[in-house]
Amino acid sequence: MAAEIKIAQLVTKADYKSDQVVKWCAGCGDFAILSAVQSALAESQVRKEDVVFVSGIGCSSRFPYYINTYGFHGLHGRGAAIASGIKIANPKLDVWHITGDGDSMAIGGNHFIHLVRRNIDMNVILFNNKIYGLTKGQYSPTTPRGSITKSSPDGTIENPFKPGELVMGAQGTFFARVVDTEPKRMKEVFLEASKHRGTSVVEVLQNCVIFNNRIHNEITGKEVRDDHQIHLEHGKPMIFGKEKNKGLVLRDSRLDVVTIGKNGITEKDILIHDAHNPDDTTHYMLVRMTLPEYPVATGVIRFCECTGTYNAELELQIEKAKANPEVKSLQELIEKNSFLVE
Amino acid sequence: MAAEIKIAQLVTKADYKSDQVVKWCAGCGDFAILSAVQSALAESQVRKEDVVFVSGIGCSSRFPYYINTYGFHGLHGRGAAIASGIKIANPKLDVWHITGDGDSMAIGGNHFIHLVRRNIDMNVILFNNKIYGLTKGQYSPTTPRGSITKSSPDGTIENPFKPGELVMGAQGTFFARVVDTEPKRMKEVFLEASKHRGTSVVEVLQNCVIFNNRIHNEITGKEVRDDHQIHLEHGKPMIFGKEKNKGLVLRDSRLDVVTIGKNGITEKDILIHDAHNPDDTTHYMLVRMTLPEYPVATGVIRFCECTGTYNAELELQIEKAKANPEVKSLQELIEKNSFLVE
Amino acid sequence: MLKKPNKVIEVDAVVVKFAGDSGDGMQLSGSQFSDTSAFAGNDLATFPDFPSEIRAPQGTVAGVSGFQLHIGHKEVDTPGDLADVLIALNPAALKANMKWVKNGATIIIDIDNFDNKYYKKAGYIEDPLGDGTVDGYNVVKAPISQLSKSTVKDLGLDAKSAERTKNQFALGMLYWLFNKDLKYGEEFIENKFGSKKPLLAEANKRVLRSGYNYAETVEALRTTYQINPIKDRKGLFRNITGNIATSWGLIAAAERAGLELYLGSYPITPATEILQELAKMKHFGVKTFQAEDEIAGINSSIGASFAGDLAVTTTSGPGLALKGEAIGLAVITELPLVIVDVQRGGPATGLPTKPEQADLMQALFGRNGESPCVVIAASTPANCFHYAFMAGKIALEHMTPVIMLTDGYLANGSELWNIPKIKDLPEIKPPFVKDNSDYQPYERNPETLVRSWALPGQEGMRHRIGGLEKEDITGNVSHNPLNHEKMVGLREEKVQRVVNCIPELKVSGEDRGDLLVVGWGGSYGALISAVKDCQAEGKKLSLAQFNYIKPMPKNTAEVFSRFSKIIVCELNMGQFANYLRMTFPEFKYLQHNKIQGLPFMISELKEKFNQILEA
Amino acid sequence: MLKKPNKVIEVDAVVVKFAGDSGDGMQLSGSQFSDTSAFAGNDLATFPDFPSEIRAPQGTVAGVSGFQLHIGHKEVDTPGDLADVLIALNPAALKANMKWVKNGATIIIDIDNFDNKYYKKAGYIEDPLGDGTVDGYNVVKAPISQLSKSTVKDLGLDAKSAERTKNQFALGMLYWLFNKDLKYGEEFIENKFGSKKPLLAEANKRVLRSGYNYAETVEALRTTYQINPIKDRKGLFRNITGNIATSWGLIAAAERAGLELYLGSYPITPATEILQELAKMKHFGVKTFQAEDEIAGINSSIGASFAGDLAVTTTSGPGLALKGEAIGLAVITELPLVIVDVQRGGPATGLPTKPEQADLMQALFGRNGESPCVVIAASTPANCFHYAFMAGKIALEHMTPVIMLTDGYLANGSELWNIPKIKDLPEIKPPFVKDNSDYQPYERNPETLVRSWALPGQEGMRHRIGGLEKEDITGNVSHNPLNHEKMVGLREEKVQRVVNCIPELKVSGEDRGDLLVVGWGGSYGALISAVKDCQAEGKKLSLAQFNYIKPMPKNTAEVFSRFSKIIVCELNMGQFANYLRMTFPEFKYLQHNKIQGLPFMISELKEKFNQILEA
Ligand SMILES: Cc1ncc(C[n+]2csc(CCOP(=O)(O)OP(=O)(O)O)c2C)c(N)n1
Ligand SMILES: Cc1ncc(C[n+]2csc(CCOP(=O)(O)OP(=O)(O)O)c2C)c(N)n1
Ligand code: SF4
Ligand code: SF4
Ligand SMILES: [Mg+2]
Ligand SMILES: [Mg+2]
Repeated sequence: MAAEIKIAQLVTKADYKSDQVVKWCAGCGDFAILSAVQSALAESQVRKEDVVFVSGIGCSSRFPYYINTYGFHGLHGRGAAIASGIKIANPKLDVWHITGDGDSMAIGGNHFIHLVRRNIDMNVILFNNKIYGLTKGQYSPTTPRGSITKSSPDGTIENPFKPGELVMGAQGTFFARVVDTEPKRMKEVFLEASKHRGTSVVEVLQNCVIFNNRIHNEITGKEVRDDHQIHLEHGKPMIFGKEKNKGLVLRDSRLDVVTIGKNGITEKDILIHDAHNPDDTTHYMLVRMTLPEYPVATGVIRFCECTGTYNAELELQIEKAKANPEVKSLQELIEKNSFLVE
Repeated sequence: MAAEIKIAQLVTKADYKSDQVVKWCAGCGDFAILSAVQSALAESQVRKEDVVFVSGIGCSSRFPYYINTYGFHGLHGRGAAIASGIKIANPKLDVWHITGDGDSMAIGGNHFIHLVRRNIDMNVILFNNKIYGLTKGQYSPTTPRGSITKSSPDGTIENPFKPGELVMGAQGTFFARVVDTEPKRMKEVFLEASKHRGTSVVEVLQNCVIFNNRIHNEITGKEVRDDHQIHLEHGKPMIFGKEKNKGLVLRDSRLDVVTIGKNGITEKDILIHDAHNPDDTTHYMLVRMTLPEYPVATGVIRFCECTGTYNAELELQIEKAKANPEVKSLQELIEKNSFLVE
Repeated sequence: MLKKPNKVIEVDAVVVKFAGDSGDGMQLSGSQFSDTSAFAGNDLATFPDFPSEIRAPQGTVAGVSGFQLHIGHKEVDTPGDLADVLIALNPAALKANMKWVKNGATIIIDIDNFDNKYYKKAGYIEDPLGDGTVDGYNVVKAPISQLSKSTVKDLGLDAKSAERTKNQFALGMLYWLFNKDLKYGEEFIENKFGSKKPLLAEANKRVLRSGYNYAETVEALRTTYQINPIKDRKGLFRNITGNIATSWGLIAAAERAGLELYLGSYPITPATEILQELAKMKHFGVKTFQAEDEIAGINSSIGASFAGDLAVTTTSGPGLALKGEAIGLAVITELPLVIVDVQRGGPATGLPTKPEQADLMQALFGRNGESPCVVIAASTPANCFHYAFMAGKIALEHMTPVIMLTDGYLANGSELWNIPKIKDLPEIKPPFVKDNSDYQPYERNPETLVRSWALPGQEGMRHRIGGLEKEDITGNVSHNPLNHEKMVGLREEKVQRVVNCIPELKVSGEDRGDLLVVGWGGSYGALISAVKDCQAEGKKLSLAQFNYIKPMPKNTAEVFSRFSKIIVCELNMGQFANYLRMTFPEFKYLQHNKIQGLPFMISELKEKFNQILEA
Repeated sequence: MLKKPNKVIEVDAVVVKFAGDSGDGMQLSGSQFSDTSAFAGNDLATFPDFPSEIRAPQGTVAGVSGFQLHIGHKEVDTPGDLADVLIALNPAALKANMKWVKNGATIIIDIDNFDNKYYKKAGYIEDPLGDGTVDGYNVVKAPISQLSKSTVKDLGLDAKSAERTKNQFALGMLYWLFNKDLKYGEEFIENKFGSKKPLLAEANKRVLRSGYNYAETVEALRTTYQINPIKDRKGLFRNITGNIATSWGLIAAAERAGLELYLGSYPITPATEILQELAKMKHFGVKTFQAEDEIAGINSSIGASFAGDLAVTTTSGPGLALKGEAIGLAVITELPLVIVDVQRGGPATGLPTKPEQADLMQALFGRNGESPCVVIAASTPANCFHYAFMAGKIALEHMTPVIMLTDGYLANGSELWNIPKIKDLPEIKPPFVKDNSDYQPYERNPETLVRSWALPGQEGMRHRIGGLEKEDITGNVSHNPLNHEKMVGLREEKVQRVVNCIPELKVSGEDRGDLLVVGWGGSYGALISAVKDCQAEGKKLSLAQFNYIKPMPKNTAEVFSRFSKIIVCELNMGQFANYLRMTFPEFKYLQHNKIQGLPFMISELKEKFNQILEA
């Protein structure tokens, strides 16, 4: 429905700036994400009154205050549940859920995987700075093993979640990864996410200058990013590298990095990215790629509409029930099995 | 440690029977599981005082009352957290966590995936009857889509979790699946699980005679089970079928069912099961196989000790800190930065 | 049409208890006989009691499922203290219920199950029929299993199904004993199995009649009883349980508000039935979301409320504990939300299938910070409809969470309900604003202090709310100390002003007297019965039963002041008494408390009241 | 060694407030000056206050971080109402703090930041130095940024680091102003940066001295102050915050019990520091488990307790709300468990960095069912050690959860602590049983009603516990009505009997009088200061500060009865007052409440007390 309501008046990015002072630390990656979201919204031409941003608690979760839409700053970890209720109550709304790695992977982990499983039509942006920002620097479920943080003075001893892997494990239909240093790609990926029907999860590798500065530098750094990132596009070969001469091939059940031109490898051998494949085995391999063996995959890794959304199916069931109601009115219902005493 | 303490005296299955009346419905699959666990424990020769069973709430979670070990019947969904605390507090204990599909996949979903991620050394037995038994028949997160239950009179509209898939998404190191109708295999799989260092998850397809009778019959039924189940064993080819002439092969990134002797397929083409492979891509494919396209995989699908356990690593950190303490006593600690007033 | 028995005695009321194994269909036959009695014009109250296991081992006391029914020619307020007639389908049922039957009661047993094996399973050492256990009772030993099976022999039922008809045999005997028309019993069976399972319908009907006929021939049942229709009632009635009444009351509130109903819930005994009932109501636009846990349930409801639905979450005590943080969010965002807590025995998992009133303090205070919300309680199965409706009305009109307390006793118990006209129910008018108005989310109605409500999708009204303290009027985040104090005060005062929208406290009985019995919620039936009995004996006591707990009715202190003594009776350790002490410290409160997972008995209350009155 | 200033005035006490941007190092310089004062033998109390954002925009009022320090020649109980000296590194710092300084106070500003741009950011319309804002104050306009930078110019620091030394410049001025020895300041820097960052250490030391020297030359600081060492104290002291004291108290309890300490926790302001501190204590065998949420935190602790550790969980209000259900589990399983709640402003997310005392009711009643546990509260930063120790001792010896309440004010505030000898602390003896004894998990010590404790791994003691109601003695699951009533009673009575192990209530002041001021927990400092002041004026009032809340000391009613009036002062809407009304309804309680996310001011309390005394 939301898509149908086109507006005459042009909505600009400025329309999406709220009157509140943005209170993130200078240099925080969150600013760039906010800006990219505002651009994406302006471009998407969705009716601005239909947009709702919902978040949990964390630095990232202050987001709704800074964007001029309907907004709900919820409870730590519970944004996904609040957003679910909003979308189910009014499926016409364009719902965005903003969350951090602590918010969605720690306390909100269960709501996150259930949201993904139910495939409720909304867009999740996961600000992954691999640290608890707002509480000042404890490790999160995505913090690399061995990291020394305020709550792990001897290094963490937990395997970090990879959000994409967990999304696959919960049967997600959309997953993308972007870095906060590339505004244009962010905006494009957000636009893709907004087009997808079902739960779309975008993981943004976000820098926390204060408590985890440069955590993503091996991926986002100017010198290394071309070699350490592979930006995936549906239908395009999986090529990367400064020289655009590296690529991925599939060998049995594993991906391998190859160099085009070496060992007889030509561009034709390189795997073509099929984001739309309902079978997510390859997506599962792609989201798990880590340095140094592999480049880190960015872009839309999975985009599939192979299963109905919870909200649409519920609407259908309600329509069907209304078309053929068991009883016509509440009065009729409560009067069933009744008897008159005179 | 637990493994080291061997006992002289022979422990029998009877030692593991508690004095409480077992209160499951006649015909419930839980009885067979209880019996198989008792057999496995007797066979494992672990010191019986070191065994602790911890559960949440549900029919299945009454389990600890019926087995003569230390036992804790916890809160709905929280068994994994309680068990984690027990194991971390005393790593010598042999901890088993009993849970249902509602207990572990609904309210306890977050604790479940975090337990798996942390790889705390314990054995989880997930009684998957695809229904809420104790609350009398509402759908659970594993109930097949479209099912009509007490809380879904028009059929569910949610994609069910596959516990194995979720375990992979959470970087699990051990996953097995068994059916409640095969006591011997159950016992063997439980023994395997108990040998594994790290979190082992065994999903038991369990029948609830009262609220979801015959839900697994397409898999466990006498006539169909050989064709509809593939029992995996590490190092053995993936062959199944009444005639033992069907098998699985890997083509690109997907598994295919083939018939030995047809289209030039010989036993040699059949994939060998490598449960120990640290890369879980194939395991991910195996756990997701569903009827009618594939047989359902049973047996130990993944068994890998590629990452340390939380409890052992913590013990190490503590040992290290004790060997080289920053301060020698609490007295010394609190007297730091102090001054004497005389 | 059926031959009349030798002797018919007219009685005012009778209490019947059905007891058997969990699989024996006791709940079904109980409901069947209730409906029949209702159609026959009797007043009634029922209460089932079942084990917390699904089917605890057959033949054991733990596995006994019971259903108590009180039918009367006059008003009936409780399912009755003790039974006049007990149906015990096995020794365990006898063992579990002997202490709940009157001296000299009629006990109908299925003699086929009274063998050595079953005595032992039930925990009897000797045959209870021979050891004096039932001396002084009118024991009817009927070969129920055997006769049931032979009645359906030629129908080709499987053994299990044939066996399962035996509840109808026992029931048939009751129809005889109480001169009830078999027609209603047969219709009930028809509705239950009818078209889907015609064979079962036929079998059950046959066995019902067979039991009736058997009773006619048994010496012990020569005397039968007649409970005449109740006279002082008029209107359209039906038998209803508290959970169903709650569900319908919520639908009615949504309808009168012109909103859709949203329920975010997670199953938990004894609240699950509300979820199940509402899940069937999609034709009314009702949306039920079975969440992954209680926290997701309430948070999704908060979302749905923000989006403009009448949002509800239902649970029991342990679930309410989990929802505390989110209730605080609804308090600070000032969104309408109904939270239904069907109380059960605690603490922790406690006694999941037993009623208790021990969540009152939790409902009032179980959250961080100063977090006031409205708390109300239903007091009979049928008035759950009214209070659910009022919960919706107050929530929507006052932009506040409302906790509605019922309990396992109200939820599963039933009584006759005088069916209202939905269109005559009060209107519900949420404080909506028009598109493009000059909207400040925390600007308030100066009289009620209620903020106004703009919904996502409305033009020109974009705004943001959340869980951080908000600035007065604008709703922006504010750490200003004085603003915080002001907002804390406003939230409390807003809730207090709901007092202007609720009825004054009325006492049952004289306006003044020696003793005021105070109760709240589900204990009403027993309290009113006991108070009436004492009043009939000429005692000067009255009952004040509270349905509105926060705020309490305006005239509460005034009512209290008119009695020499006050006793607060509750199924907990004294939570309401303590709440009264903090609210009206000027009075002295005596207490009567019971915490056994059981409702009050009328007799124990009377004893207590008399004791105080004589002191 | 340093040239003395012209005029030195001896003063009893002085309050200094450091204020600047979040990144300006105000907390650090505050601590530095505190330590120096402590070493100089002054008594002290400190309180930091920072925004809930990490680094809210530079130069804005929202981004101001402050640190208040009260140092005295006599006993000092609070960080002080108003400041004698304010350091304001920018206009926002001035704006945020002008209402918290005394008339005529000295205000040291970094004039380099007082330009048009910064006035505006701070929300000033005109230059506050010119518009009368600071008229009547002793304003010292120092070019702090500029001089700091030039001091370190030749060290080759990056611009940011150079800029960041400015807090030391301001601090150096204070050292001059209060005649403090720079040696301690330099040592502090050495400890902080020392070997790891020698360049930073050097830079900071230089700037500190540079500030000192600058002050010496400024006209406005001709007069300096001397706060002499406190006399009536002896022993080993250190400056300590409440969170650190809590952490160490828990370690001490584990040590005295011969157990390992286990903490299952989830980070939340203002409790996180306890987790962080204990995570560093692996050499004492301390295990910290940073759980996925608060629920996992407490449940893992319950597991650890079952396994035999001294188990603890730490949180703040919203987290306590989430733990309610699990606390009930600890209650019914009767396992030792310490729950620390560092209270903050509510409801919901509320005011996360501000103190409040509004979780009392939640601690007492925030659970389903009748779910009693022990509740205690620390009342000063340093005595958090003692009450954490006692929480552990009571939990272990009485097999019960103990909720320990502190708040953001105690947690982050500091004072001098008289360091105890660990080996002289009381012994802790959990009710362990020997292997292969005749163990019944719910058999009780007849005197204390405490059950005994067998640990997994012990031979011959296998048993099972859980959240369903348990049978007396055996601990088997039981639905028996009378057993339930008995167990509910036993659990309550067990908690009540803890009264025999806690000290009697002592009042500060005369035993009897016109007014008893009642407080609990963290408000002690302000209350005792105000009460002492009034006493000094000859008023007949005393203070009763509660640390033991459930149960309350035995002699409470007796103490109350000796005063004509009672006033209960709390940073909430009156929760303790209400709790007293329900527990001792025989007294009348006046109230003084404040709910601004701020501690009491001594002046407001005195005014209130005088008002009552004169009424
Ligand atoms: C119930 C509850 N528990 C804990 C907290 C404290 N808390 C606030 S934000 C946060 C983690 C923030 O981390 P993340 O979600 O990664 O967001 P970031 O700040 O890094 O953007 C925590 C633990 C809380 N507010 N509420
Ligand atoms: C906090 C809480 N919420 C809900 C419940 C009610 N409850 C008990 S068991 C259960 C689900 C049981 O399903 P499952 O885990 O699959 O176990 P099963 O009975 O099928 O073995 C529910 C919802 C509860 N006891 N506690
Ligand atoms: S603490 Fe980190 S994540 Fe939070 S606002 Fe600052 S830079 Fe951003
Ligand atoms: S209800 Fe189902 S799962 Fe529960 S005991 Fe009965 S058969 Fe087993
Ligand atoms: Mg983060
Ligand atoms: Mg189940």
